[in-house]
Amino acid sequence: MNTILFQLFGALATILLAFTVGMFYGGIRRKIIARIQNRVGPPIYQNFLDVIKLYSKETSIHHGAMQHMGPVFAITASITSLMFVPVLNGEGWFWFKNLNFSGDLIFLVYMMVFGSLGMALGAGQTGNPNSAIGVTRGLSQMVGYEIPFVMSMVALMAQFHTTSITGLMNIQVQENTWLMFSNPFAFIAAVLAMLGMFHYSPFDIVHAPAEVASGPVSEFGGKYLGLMMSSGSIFAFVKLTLFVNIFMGGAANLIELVIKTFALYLIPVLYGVTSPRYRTEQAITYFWKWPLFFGVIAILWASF
Amino acid sequence: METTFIKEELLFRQLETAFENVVLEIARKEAVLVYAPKELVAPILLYAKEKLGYKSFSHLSCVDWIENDEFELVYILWSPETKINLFVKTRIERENPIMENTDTIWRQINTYQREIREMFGVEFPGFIGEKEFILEDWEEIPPMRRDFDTLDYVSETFDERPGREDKQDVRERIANRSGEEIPDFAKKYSRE
Amino acid sequence: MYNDNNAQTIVEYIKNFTRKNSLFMLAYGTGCGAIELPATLTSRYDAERLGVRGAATPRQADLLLITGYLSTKTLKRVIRVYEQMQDPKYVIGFGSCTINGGMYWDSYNTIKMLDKYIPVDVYINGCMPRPESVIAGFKELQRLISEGKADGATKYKENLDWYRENQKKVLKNWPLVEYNW
Amino acid sequence: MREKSTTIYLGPQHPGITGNMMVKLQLEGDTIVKAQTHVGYLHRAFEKLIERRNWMQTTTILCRFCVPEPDPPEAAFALAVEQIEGREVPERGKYLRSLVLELARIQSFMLWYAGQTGSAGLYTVGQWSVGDRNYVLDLFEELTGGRIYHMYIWPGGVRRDIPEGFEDKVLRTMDYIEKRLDDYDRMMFDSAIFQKRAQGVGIINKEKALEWGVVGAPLRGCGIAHDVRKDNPYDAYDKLDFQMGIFEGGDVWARALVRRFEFRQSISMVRQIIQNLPSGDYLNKMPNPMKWTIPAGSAYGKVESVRGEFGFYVVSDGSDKPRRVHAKGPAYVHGVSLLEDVLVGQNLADVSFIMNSLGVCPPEIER
Repeated sequence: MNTILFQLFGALATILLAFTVGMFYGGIRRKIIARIQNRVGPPIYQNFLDVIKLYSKETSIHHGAMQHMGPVFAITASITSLMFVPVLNGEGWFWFKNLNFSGDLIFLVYMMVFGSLGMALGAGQTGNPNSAIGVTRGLSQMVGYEIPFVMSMVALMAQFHTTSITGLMNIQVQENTWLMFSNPFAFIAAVLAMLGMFHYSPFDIVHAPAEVASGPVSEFGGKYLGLMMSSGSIFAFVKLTLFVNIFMGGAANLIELVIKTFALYLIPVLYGVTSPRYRTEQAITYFWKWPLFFGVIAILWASF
Repeated sequence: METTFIKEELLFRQLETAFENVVLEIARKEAVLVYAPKELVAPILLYAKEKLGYKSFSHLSCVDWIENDEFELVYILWSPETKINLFVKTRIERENPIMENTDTIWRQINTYQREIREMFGVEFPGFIGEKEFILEDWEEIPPMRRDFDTLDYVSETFDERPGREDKQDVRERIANRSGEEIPDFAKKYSRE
Repeated sequence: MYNDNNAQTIVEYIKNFTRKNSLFMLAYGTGCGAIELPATLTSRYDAERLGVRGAATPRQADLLLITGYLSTKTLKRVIRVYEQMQDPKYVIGFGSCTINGGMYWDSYNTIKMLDKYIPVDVYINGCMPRPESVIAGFKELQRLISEGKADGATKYKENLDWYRENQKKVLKNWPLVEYNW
Repeated sequence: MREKSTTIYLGPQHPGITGNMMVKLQLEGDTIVKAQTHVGYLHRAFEKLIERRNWMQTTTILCRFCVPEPDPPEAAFALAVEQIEGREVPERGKYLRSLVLELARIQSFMLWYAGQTGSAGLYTVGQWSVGDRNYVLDLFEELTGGRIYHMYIWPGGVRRDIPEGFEDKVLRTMDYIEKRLDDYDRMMFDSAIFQKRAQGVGIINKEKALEWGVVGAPLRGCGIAHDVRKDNPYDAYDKLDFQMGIFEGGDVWARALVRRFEFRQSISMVRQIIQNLPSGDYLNKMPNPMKWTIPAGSAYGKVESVRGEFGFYVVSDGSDKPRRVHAKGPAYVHGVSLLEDVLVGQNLADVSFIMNSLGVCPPEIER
């Protein structure tokens, strides 16, 4: 009983941690972009203000049941994915460990898609053509980056004969190495795929303002938008932590985690500031060239 | 002065021999005016485009000469070779104004004709284009006609904010609004 | 216990604090004043310091900037956009022409008093207002919000009949459905 | 009947549209099968208002014809009025006019950098260039008193002489901007993604360009050498040394190269003007503005703005008010019928990209 309560409490704390870190990263991203653009930029807690304001806005739009469910799907998916990602290495005494079982990596790969599908359903219901086009673009781009990402995961699973994230983390701790050195091609493929996952420029075709207003979220305002922003922040934390766990040996304490995830986070941010946006078909071709190539090499590397 | 207008003279001659019923005038440097009856406009435009090298079309405008009961349509062409602006002017009656559709010669004329149809009510038979161009739900006479009084229309449609009556000097009142004097530098702008 | 006045005040304070520091401005350049908005958002003036950022669609926006004169054709769209925005929402009238017609006082196609058609919280005068005055306008709006006085939207709902009457006087063909919030 | 096409209204409220207008697009997938422009959201009846103003009062209205570049309309109107009246402009006035026109081109080029890259999702260049544009606007403010609207060019010359030490400031600003230009170009023109986006998009070939009367950079982008400043030199342009940027291709990329080339030409022209600035009067003696009448006649004055030829057809009936003033802006040609034609077959992602490269600016379409 005590342990279950403790675990529930830990889960709640993990969600809060993910939300806070994700939000601050968003704020820091805005600050970095502002500094690059010669500006002072907003304070780094600006995203918190935005989210609280959005939650306090009145919402009086009704486009059918799925429209209300879309953001819920999104946040469910990100929290569920968070539950499968161990925050810290080893026996963390407080943070939620994870619902690990053998095969959770495969489940996670599926779960990370689930949120986008829920969003797609919700956005499709609104009847705004911009949303519909944005959803189509999002799903096409997902097809693009999922393939190299899954290949890189498969390469790791094949190389180390485990389908569990904790298994992969334990291997890194035992062998005292990072998997990004054991299978560098898998790392490259996964990082390139991560650029697409973050939906930052040049892969922000989903919500490109100059083309489709803001894509799937164009009919969502107020609380819905707040829910999506929260979901996005948690999801960013999930992705970064997963990459750190798998490729960079996990983290022993929170400070290490923050340093590692932030270093990883800088890649899509800085790439985004300096790049224009791809068109949809160009984005997919991009993922099916070098990332896919590295994915294939990674599998070959793992097999031989 | 006449000696400097060599290329203009040449154009003058060419047009003079090609068309009979037109009045030609060299207005100034690089500007030749052609006053033509309305059925000659399209032939002149075609002739200028095919024979005289007036490849590009510059402008189509309409002027309301209400005292003569006429609209004046002005086609302005420009030649990249001689660099001369050719003004083809024609007058059409103001009641029931109809002009030949010329957007088959230059497709660009399409936009101008849409505007002139809406703003002056000149009809171009056989011309395809959306009826509404700039205005929306306009029920009065076409607004660019000179007998349309915009101030009357404004005063009966819109409400003006009080204090906006014409020819009032409000600078002093603004300056004295919070009790202060007009500073010296501002005094020289106030109407004594 | 939780509904006592102090708790309410604190909640209101937090709400107003976040609202004033996070203004999503609708990207709708209704007139020529929109040319100063890029300057306001870039390095020298940087309105993002104040939490002002662009929003792509009316659903996401809090702040509608009427950047200059409104032709009757645009007014129809602006009313539609304004009614699509979610509460709380604010309007800034930008430029002299929104206040009293400005230099377009005798033009048959522009409205003269913006606040007869939609409620305006802050006016910025000038033709066109410099980025400094735009920032000052944002600051003024923030002050009104933190004092809880920026209640244009509530006034619009209460006096809807009056606003509708004025709107229909100018817009002859009224194709919009009667909007419900 | 094909039922799978979707209709998208791009505007009037849309972040991608350049100004307040609307393009109704019919899409099949991401490809546009039909485009229809709707303008008139900014109609202020300028030409009607001008008929009610006297000749001097028109200057306040003229600069508002085109918001991103307020000076070419003033200059074109002044040229037309001078042609009718036969008024001479002093040499110094001509040079100052050219100076202001070139500075206006420079600030408009910087706005174009922002639009072109912003519509492609690269906001950094836009933030830089619009931020740096403030330095040019500062020059304007010192010279004319206004940041955006200057009302500086009058028929017969310019409104006032340059203030003391202004030449140095102009030269310093030009140095700074030229230095920054390399940064923009490295980010924009050297970016492989930008090249991929721009090449082969929004093609206007030579025949189509002549048929539709395309002007300015889009025309020079299809390899046709036409620039009002070269062909019908006005003001001081016949004494300045500059070249037209002529590139082949007719796509967004070629237009971007034209503008990139001409930006540097403009900077060099400003330097030439400052170096060769003659002394003397800047304004021909004006009659009392309230009693100023222009003899009956008509003229077409045109100047080259960043987006192309800007012309004014001015008719006077000998009274103290203009009879008719009709403006022809480059966007009038590019933004209505031509846009409907060019957009067909393009990708939805490129609509705002193409509109920016054509320089579609609604205020001068509907006026």
